[in-house]
Amino acid sequence: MKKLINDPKAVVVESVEGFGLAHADLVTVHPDPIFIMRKDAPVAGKVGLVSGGGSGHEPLHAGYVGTGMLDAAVPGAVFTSPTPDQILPATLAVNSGAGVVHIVKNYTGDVLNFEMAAELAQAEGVDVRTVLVNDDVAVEDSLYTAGRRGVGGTVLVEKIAGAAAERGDALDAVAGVGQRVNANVRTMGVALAACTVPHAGVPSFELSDSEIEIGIGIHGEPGRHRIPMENADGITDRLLEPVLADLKLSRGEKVLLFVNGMGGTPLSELYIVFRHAVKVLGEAGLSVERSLVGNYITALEMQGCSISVLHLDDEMTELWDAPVHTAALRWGA
Amino acid sequence: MKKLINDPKAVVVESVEGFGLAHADLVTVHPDPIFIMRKDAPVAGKVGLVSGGGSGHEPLHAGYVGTGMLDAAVPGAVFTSPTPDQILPATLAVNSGAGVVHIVKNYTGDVLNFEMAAELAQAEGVDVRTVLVNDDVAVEDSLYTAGRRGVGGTVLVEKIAGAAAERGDALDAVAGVGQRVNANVRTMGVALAACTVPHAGVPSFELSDSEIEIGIGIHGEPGRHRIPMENADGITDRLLEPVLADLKLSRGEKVLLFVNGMGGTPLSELYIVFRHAVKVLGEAGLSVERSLVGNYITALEMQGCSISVLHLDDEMTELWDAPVHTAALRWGA
Amino acid sequence: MSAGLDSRWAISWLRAAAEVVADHRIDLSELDRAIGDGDHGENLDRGFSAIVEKLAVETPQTPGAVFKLAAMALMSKVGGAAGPLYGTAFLRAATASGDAAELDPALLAAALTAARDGVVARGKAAAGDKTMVDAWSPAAAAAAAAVAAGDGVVEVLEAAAAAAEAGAVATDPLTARKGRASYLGERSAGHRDPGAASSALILRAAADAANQPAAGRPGGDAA
Amino acid sequence: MSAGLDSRWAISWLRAAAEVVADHRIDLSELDRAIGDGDHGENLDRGFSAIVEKLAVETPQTPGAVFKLAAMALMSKVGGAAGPLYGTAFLRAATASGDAAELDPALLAAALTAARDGVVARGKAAAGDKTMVDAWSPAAAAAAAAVAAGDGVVEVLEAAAAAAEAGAVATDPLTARKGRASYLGERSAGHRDPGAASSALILRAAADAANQPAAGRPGGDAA
Ligand SMILES: Nc1ncnc2c1ncn2[C@@H]1O[C@H](COP(=O)(O)OP(=O)(O)O)[C@@H](O)[C@H]1O
Ligand SMILES: Nc1ncnc2c1ncn2[C@@H]1O[C@H](COP(=O)(O)OP(=O)(O)O)[C@@H](O)[C@H]1O
Ligand SMILES: [Mg+2]
Ligand SMILES: [Mg+2]
Ligand SMILES: [Mg+2]
Ligand SMILES: [Mg+2]
Repeated sequence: MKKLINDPKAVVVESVEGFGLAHADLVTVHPDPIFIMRKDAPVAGKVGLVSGGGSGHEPLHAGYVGTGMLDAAVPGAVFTSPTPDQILPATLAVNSGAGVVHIVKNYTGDVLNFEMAAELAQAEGVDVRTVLVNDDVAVEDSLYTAGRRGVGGTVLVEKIAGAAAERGDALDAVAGVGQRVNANVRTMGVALAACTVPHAGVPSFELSDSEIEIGIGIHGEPGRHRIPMENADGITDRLLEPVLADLKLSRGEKVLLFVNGMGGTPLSELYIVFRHAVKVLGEAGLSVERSLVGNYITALEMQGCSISVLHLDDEMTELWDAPVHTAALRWGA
Repeated sequence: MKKLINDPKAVVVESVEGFGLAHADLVTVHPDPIFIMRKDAPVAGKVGLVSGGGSGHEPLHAGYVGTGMLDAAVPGAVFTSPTPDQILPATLAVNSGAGVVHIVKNYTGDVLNFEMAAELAQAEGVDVRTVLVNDDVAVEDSLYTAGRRGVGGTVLVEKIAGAAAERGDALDAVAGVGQRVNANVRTMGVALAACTVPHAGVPSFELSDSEIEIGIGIHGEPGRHRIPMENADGITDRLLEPVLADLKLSRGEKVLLFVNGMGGTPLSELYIVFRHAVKVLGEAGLSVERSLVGNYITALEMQGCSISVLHLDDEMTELWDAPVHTAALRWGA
Repeated sequence: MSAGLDSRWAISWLRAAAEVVADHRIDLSELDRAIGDGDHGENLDRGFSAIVEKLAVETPQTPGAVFKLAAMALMSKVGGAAGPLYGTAFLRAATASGDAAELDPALLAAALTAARDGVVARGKAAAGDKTMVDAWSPAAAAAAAAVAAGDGVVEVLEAAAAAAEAGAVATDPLTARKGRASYLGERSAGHRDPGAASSALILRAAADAANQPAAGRPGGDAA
Repeated sequence: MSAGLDSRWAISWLRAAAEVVADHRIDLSELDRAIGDGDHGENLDRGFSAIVEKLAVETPQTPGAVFKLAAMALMSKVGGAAGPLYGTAFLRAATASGDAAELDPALLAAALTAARDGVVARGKAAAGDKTMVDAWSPAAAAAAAAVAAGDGVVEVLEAAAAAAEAGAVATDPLTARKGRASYLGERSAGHRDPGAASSALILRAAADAANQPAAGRPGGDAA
């Protein structure tokens, strides 16, 4: 394992410190317990948005703290959910009195820790709503599992709910639009090569030179199945097929197409995937109204990508277009 | 080699097609000969900016086409400079009559091909100036080599010269500020692991699990020397030492610090490097006024980073802050 | 002399648990690497080390207060699924223990049952889902049975530990239906659940601590 | 019958060169991988294939026109350092050849010298810098010497090819001072320069083409 790190145990703290130095105009870093807060939080009258989860998915979540998106990001250890004693003070700090929305990816650890923090915050008089993100169609049978995982759709939920909060929507409305985004987005990922967690020192799984893992999550946990390596168009077909099957859209509907890199795949390859995905969606009669291509929710240096399709309505489109100014996503502000 | 590609020979064309689809609001893709052009080019009265080079460095250069930066980007095959018959029509297309600046990274192939294109453009009556970027301090003895290579500084030259052109500076002034940026920026890179060129199919060089290559370029060409793996702070020290030795700044001077990922290194690690670099610069009495951290000029999926330090003056700072709206760099617009 | 366990026992239990978790840190993470994300040993070690650190500066005077301290440390330091689950277990055990200076067999069994109920309430897993519930459920049941049979505290803890160990072993053939391992579906069968394994280790440490004369059961002749 | 080489020779030269470049595509790239970026064979193959494609639809009537066609194809398709260098070489050769229907020995040598000068003007490398100049310079000199000795076109080209081959071999021990290989400094010694190697192959193809009776020197009995 070769990584640009010092002590594996200090990865999150040092990285967040560096992030704070680079983006001091946007955020303040609360050192202990560690969380990243929008510089001007709490914003008077605005619903606060808090997200978080294991580290290793950068720029998620710290990169989305700022105007029009999150008020706070709570980073756990690499691929390990944060604890209530981080989430609670972050929640209290961003509460302006209008309440706080927790955006939580559906992993048992994240769900339980945010749930405890929410209970504690409620006990301190802060109104908390939770948007659970579970867009990963790779998990087939939710009845016999912890349910679908939260993956690429998280970025879209954070952007759109963030815009709703910024324009002054009330607590239930912000949570509601976040839930609506989640209900309308599906994602499927693929890994070409695994990543290595710093404190583990060995790759999370082994893939031979000729295999890929379809339905990968964002922690190097296994996917649906392994198949022999295919070309980009073939892989794109395989990722879109379950996404579209699950979304069940009619011809003429509008979508946002999000091709996300897992961290170790060149941007040029993501555009090759995007190109074919546009074609496939076009053939399905769908209109790609908005798009996003890049490394937005990663799994360290994993090679691979995910494709998310969000069924847009006018309000979501308007909120997507609304100004955002964060370290990793910026327009109109 | 596992890559999200179809035919290795079609990588550039398909990727640029995807890019054009994703950013149709910003650019037009000219298919054959291939180049990417700002949608509203030629902009009346504005000096045109054209850059280009081998592909594989994405988001460079196509990602910097747009308001306040480039008017056209000319992509060669992966790691191979483009040809005059691409550069010439791009140059003609963006010329509004105010002349065109070529921003060229100092590699023999790039220099010669841009030179020929410039001669041909001049012959067609277009005034062309060239800004040669050669910021890489890894090349020690320019007398006996093709000279220092153009690396990280290229992004800063494109941004700042782009802003000068956008505000209406004349041809010589735009080229002049670009040359001033180049004269004031130094860069040094490191590779932890090599990248694989699609049509080659094998890594460009071999590094053992315990070695790193200091002074790496952006094509997997060799650096200054190999050393045993070190921690992030140690590597940062090693990169900054020759950069600062060459820049010879006095205490109290203002700099822009740019930590660039080579493509396969997680963002979190770049922030760890940034954190220590800020410390080192602070100890040297320098004031980090502006910064940039991320994958802005890459070498496919190479693992590693480069550190650039630009000695800022007031005009460069103002031009850096000026609005920019491109696929990969955006603020104020 | 009494047949109950006081705060000294609770403290030596948690210290012994910290030691056993540290000793099995790598094994537990290995179990988790097979069907989860490979951090379970690391996570628990972080939490139990924090308990030991807290105990170096505070000396709670009742078992309930010790459990509360443990709960807060685990919740704030472990993260992942295990943090809230173990945290809730100890918090419920603290509540069940109240401010009793000593836990008699009945109170001890009640505390274990409360802990088990806490895990179930928090994680919503049923028995057989291949989670730590498969260690805690038989443990709580065995403790209750021992109390019904008139056993003393050591026997109650011995019964709980043995049941937890058997429960952990019994997770091997199961298919996970909760937690990260559930994503593996049938591929999770054939591996031991890491949380059940750590639960067995921790409950065994409780019994061992009760067996040591110095550790809160003066004399050790009772029961 | 004449002692000169006409457009048919020029066309068969370029076709033969395309073939030999295709045959050595991998070897040339291997040479480039050792001290450059491993694309030289690929680059040239792209360019010479383009020449062949153009020749399938156009039949220029003078050697100069053939060289001009080659120059444009190489410049537009090769890229890298080699594209402009070879492109300039053929462009200068075209200019030197003017609109002569045939190249006599003197004009042939003049064209080769012009090509060499073009490479030098474009790349600014001196002899001994370990570049294609180390093949072109001795080739041009040998051609001039052959003309001075009263040799015919075949001998002029044979002399040029042999000198280019020797020049390419002689790059082995040199340290590169131009092009990508120069970044390696002394580590570039011990490898053959790919551009010098390709230049030798291409000049050998010129001589071979002149030796073939069918290829533009009707009779082949002259010189
Ligand atoms: N819903 C649940 N109910 C009870 N126990 C659970 C549940 N989900 C997970 N666990 C337990 O947590 C253990 C994993 O803990 P750990 O590895 O620390 O957390 P994470 O899975 O977040 O990395 C599993 O082995 C299992 O025993
Ligand atoms: N300045 C120069 N002058 C003459 N020849 C050069 C010069 N620079 C490079 N070359 C030649 O070009 C060859 C490399 O060509 P190629 O691999 O196609 O281009 P690139 O180096 O851009 O990949 C070298 O082997 C050398 O012979
Ligand atoms: Mg975990
Ligand atoms: Mg090249
Ligand atoms: Mg785990
Ligand atoms: Mg080359």
